[in-house]
Amino acid sequence: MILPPPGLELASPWMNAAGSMGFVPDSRLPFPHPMGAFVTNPISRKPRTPAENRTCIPYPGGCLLHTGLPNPGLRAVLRQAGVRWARADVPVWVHLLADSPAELAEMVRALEGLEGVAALEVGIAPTANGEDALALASAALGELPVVVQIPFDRADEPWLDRLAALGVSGLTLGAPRGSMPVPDGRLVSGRLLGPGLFPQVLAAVRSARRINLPLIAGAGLFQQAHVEAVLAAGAAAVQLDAVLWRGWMEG
Amino acid sequence: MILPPPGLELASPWMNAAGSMGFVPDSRLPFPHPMGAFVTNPISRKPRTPAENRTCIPYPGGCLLHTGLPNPGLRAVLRQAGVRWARADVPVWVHLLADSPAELAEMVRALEGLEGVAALEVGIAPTANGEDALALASAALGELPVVVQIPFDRADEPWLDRLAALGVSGLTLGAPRGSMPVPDGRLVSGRLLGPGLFPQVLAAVRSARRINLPLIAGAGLFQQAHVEAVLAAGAAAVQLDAVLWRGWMEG
Amino acid sequence: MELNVELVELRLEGGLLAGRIHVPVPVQITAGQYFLAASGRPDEALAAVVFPAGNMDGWLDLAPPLPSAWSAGTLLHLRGPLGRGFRLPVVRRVALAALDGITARLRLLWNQALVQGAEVALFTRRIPASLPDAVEVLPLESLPDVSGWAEYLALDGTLPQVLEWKSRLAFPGVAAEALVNLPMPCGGMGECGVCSVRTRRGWKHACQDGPVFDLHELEAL
Amino acid sequence: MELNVELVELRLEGGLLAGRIHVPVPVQITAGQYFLAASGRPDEALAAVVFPAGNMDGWLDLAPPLPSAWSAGTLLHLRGPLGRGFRLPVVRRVALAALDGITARLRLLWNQALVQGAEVALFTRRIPASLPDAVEVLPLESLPDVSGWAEYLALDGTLPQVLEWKSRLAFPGVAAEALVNLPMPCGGMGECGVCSVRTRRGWKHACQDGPVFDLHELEAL
Ligand SMILES: Cc1cc2nc3c(=O)[nH]c(=O)nc-3n(C[C@H](O)[C@H](O)[C@H](O)COP(=O)(O)OP(=O)(O)OC[C@H]3O[C@@H](n4cnc5c(N)ncnc54)[C@H](O)[C@@H]3O)c2cc1C
Ligand SMILES: Cc1cc2nc3c(=O)[nH]c(=O)nc-3n(C[C@H](O)[C@H](O)[C@H](O)COP(=O)(O)OP(=O)(O)OC[C@H]3O[C@@H](n4cnc5c(N)ncnc54)[C@H](O)[C@@H]3O)c2cc1C
Ligand SMILES: Cc1cc2nc3c(=O)[nH]c(=O)nc-3n(C[C@H](O)[C@H](O)[C@H](O)COP(=O)(O)O)c2cc1C
Ligand SMILES: Cc1cc2nc3c(=O)[nH]c(=O)nc-3n(C[C@H](O)[C@H](O)[C@H](O)COP(=O)(O)O)c2cc1C
Ligand code: FES
Ligand code: FES
Repeated sequence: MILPPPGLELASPWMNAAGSMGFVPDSRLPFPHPMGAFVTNPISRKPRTPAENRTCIPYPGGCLLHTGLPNPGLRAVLRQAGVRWARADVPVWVHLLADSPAELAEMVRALEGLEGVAALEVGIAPTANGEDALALASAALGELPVVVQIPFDRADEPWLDRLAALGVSGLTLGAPRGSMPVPDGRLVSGRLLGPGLFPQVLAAVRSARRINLPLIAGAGLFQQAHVEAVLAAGAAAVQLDAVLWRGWMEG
Repeated sequence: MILPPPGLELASPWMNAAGSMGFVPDSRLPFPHPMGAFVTNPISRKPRTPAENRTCIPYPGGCLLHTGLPNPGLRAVLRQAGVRWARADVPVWVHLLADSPAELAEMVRALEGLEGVAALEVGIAPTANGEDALALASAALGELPVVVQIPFDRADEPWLDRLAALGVSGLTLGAPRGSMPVPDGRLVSGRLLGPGLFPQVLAAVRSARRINLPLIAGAGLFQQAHVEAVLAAGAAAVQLDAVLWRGWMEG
Repeated sequence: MELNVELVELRLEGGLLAGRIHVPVPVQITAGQYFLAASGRPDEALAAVVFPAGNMDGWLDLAPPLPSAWSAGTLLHLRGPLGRGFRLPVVRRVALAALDGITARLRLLWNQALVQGAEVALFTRRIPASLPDAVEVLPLESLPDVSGWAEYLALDGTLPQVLEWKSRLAFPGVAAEALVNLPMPCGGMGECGVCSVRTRRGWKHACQDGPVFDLHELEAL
Repeated sequence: MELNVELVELRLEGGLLAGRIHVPVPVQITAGQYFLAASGRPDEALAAVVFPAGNMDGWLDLAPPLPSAWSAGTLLHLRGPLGRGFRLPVVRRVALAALDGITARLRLLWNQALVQGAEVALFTRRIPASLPDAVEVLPLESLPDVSGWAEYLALDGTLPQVLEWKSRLAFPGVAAEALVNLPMPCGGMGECGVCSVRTRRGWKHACQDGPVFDLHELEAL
């Protein structure tokens, strides 16, 4: 396991995935203690409204969640949550969603120096190729450690090997995307959540060990044994998602 | 949908995935008629014994199958199956497994001119990067149409865009790989099969439409509706796997 | 509140699974509130949204449909009651409409209306098996006719159903609410937003601000 | 043979699910043969390997363990009987050993032995609930002691269990077979090879060449 760089040490490997616990850490939430870090919901520069065809569709082993990643935009989040991040007893990682490096750099500047913010997690848009993603990661670099989040099914892509040299501090292997037909015949696309993803995220962790970065396994973990397996396979930390909403599974 | 090139027209979009129906087409098998093509189990130049830790592990939405792809080697397969391929009332696609371009070229020469063999499907090893895979595909080109098979989670990789210009005739989006812990604490890796893969294979078909090749959706299809959805999304054909062993699912 | 309970009874109601659990402590539930119920089963990635259909003597009836994989003896982890329920005013004439044919989610509400001494009209395409005599059942298509009669109207259905019926009804001045039945996977914990509903006061989350909304406040998708 | 049947009865046997189905036509089954049984449930990617534990008057008993999601009324698509079963010779003294504690897969075999007039000794760590009086139950650990007594020996367990016991037993000249219980997802249809077993005559597929093998032929993993 590759250890996190200075400034990014975790009190425990337990984290939540962006989108699973809202914008503000809440000590009443059902989370293993101590929590390594709290990751905010994805935040964009401008407000994002819910997707028109937002939905949650179960399938064997998981569900497809399409929301459009609604959020009130960075300025409003800071107004509502900034003080509570500063007061939180857990380091806050702010998850950022950006369409361009310039937009991202602007958001990063607004976050630097904020009390309580320990790191930035940068989500890579599904349409971004390796060069786009590297440009985004570079734009995020500044005073705060930067962790890049990709869907775990991109863990084999060669551009990831260049993240460490750029100065990125970690890589989150997050939920993959999928599509499902809806009754009107159209397709809906979104993140996949569920225990059926576990064999794939475990394989992705193994594959990503080649990358010289601490890895965070961030999808498909629904049993304590899942967490133990990805940590044993080399992940430095885990991010839980829907298991926080439903509770641990048997077995 | 991109139509298959001359020589590769299918009587129907229904095929089986390599590894699902053995080495010889059998008219008693529970297959929709007419069958577009019969795909053989993976065949290597030399015999391959079963993997030492061969296993089949169920998980929610699917199962991990690790066999080591045992087969008696091309020479023995031709001895046992060659005549029956020639007599079959369905075009036979021979699935080839090779560690190097030279080995593959040798196998291809042995298959050219054989009656009944309509195409070659070339499996890409999990460890092969894009350049390795392109070299393998090139080595397979000759008299027979060549279809390249990749795990569907590689559908976004940029090298795939170069397959059409090489002269490859189609792309199969097959089973992805995963890992699971086994009781002794080690991990086992293998192909994933099951209906829980459907949202991912559907997304992979959509993503792979950018590639100027006929696409074959070859994993996660367990309901008739799954087949309809991937065909509507642009697949030219489907390959069924474990659904042939268990029968269609409800819904 | 968090509860670990056993599903002690299952039965079919209109072809759908309904159930019953025993709750060790009295639970204060408002009609229209819901629970998130997770079984330990590894094939259920999400907790199910479950509405109570009865709450008496330590028994809680669960409205259909329940997940078809549940059976008697299934252990459930329950979180709730969650959300905002109906706010039934003290009126004499109450109209309820099951837009999707399932009346069980409205049962606590009609019981409350009867206790308050109101006349109750239930509009539905499917007549429920057991119903108090005092509840008058009417075909859903005749719902627009009650506009002069009802002093309170409650709709129950999917968001498109609720919005479509809202556009066909005219109840100026009548108190009207709607239980909007949509996916609520996180119950607000994640602010995931999949349950977002557009209202005159902006975007609301059905899981916390609903699932019951003032019908007049709801806006088109 | 392909059959669509309903699981009419389920019960616990030693804490594991066992079941019963009705088969419309008489089925010729050899002890040790199996069925692939698929439910329509979308959470079961593969058919389950199911061994018969009784076959009388149109009823087929299914040995435990059955998938825990199955319930009475579950519809099953059955393919079988598949594979090669036990070849019980006509002898006087038969020893059977349930290496994994589940005796039900051996039930058809001991019935056959009793019909042939043999004495039957069953070696197991767990005593089964119902057993003909004529079957003598002995602790598994004493299995090596029967080497002078038994004229036929049948083992039942996983491949590692069978191989380990084989190495501890010496039965020169005694007919001995083993039911090797391992995953058989394709039942031979795909020649997937996951059920491969090494024998003196080369690699064999348990799904077709077994799951019962001559114990003397089995070789180490
Ligand atoms: C204003 C706006 C509205 C959109 N609405 C839709 C829509 O309704 N339907 C649709 O199919 N697509 C939409 N898109 C395209 C969008 O990129 C994603 O498809 C959308 O975020 C889907 O959300 P989801 O819930 O499916 O989560 P996913 O897209 O699956 O999100 C998973 C992760 O991917 C990352 N990510 C996703 N999108 C972006 C992004 N744009 N930039 C950086 N990181 C990202 C985040 O880290 C996120 O945690 C929209 C884009 C914009 C800018
Ligand atoms: C003789 C030999 C034995 C091996 N045994 C093992 C083993 O026991 N355990 C292990 O983890 N790995 C092993 N490997 C490595 C091997 O590449 C795969 O891991 C092995 O094929 C696993 O089989 P599987 O049943 O898991 O199927 P998968 O590997 O998941 O096969 C899926 C598809 O990938 C393609 N594919 C897989 N492997 C290759 C390949 N080598 N070349 C070309 N295409 C390929 C095929 O098209 C196949 O249909 C072995 C390799 C060799 C050469
Ligand atoms: C930049 C961008 C903005 C989008 N904004 C919205 C939006 O506000 N609401 C919405 O429902 N879909 C939005 N979409 C999604 C598109 O309508 C479409 O569903 C999506 O691009 C999927 O395309 P595909 O079929 O090629 O995968 C947006 C897409 C992009 C690329
Ligand atoms: C060329 C090659 C040949 C292999 N041959 C075998 C084999 O015959 N039997 C076997 O069990 N594993 C074989 N393996 C698998 C390895 O033992 C090991 O399990 C596999 O490489 C997984 O490595 P990983 O943990 O880095 O993913 C082979 C691997 C490679 C690369
Ligand atoms: S269910 Fe997630 S915000 Fe309402
Ligand atoms: S189960 Fe597939 S070959 Fe035996």
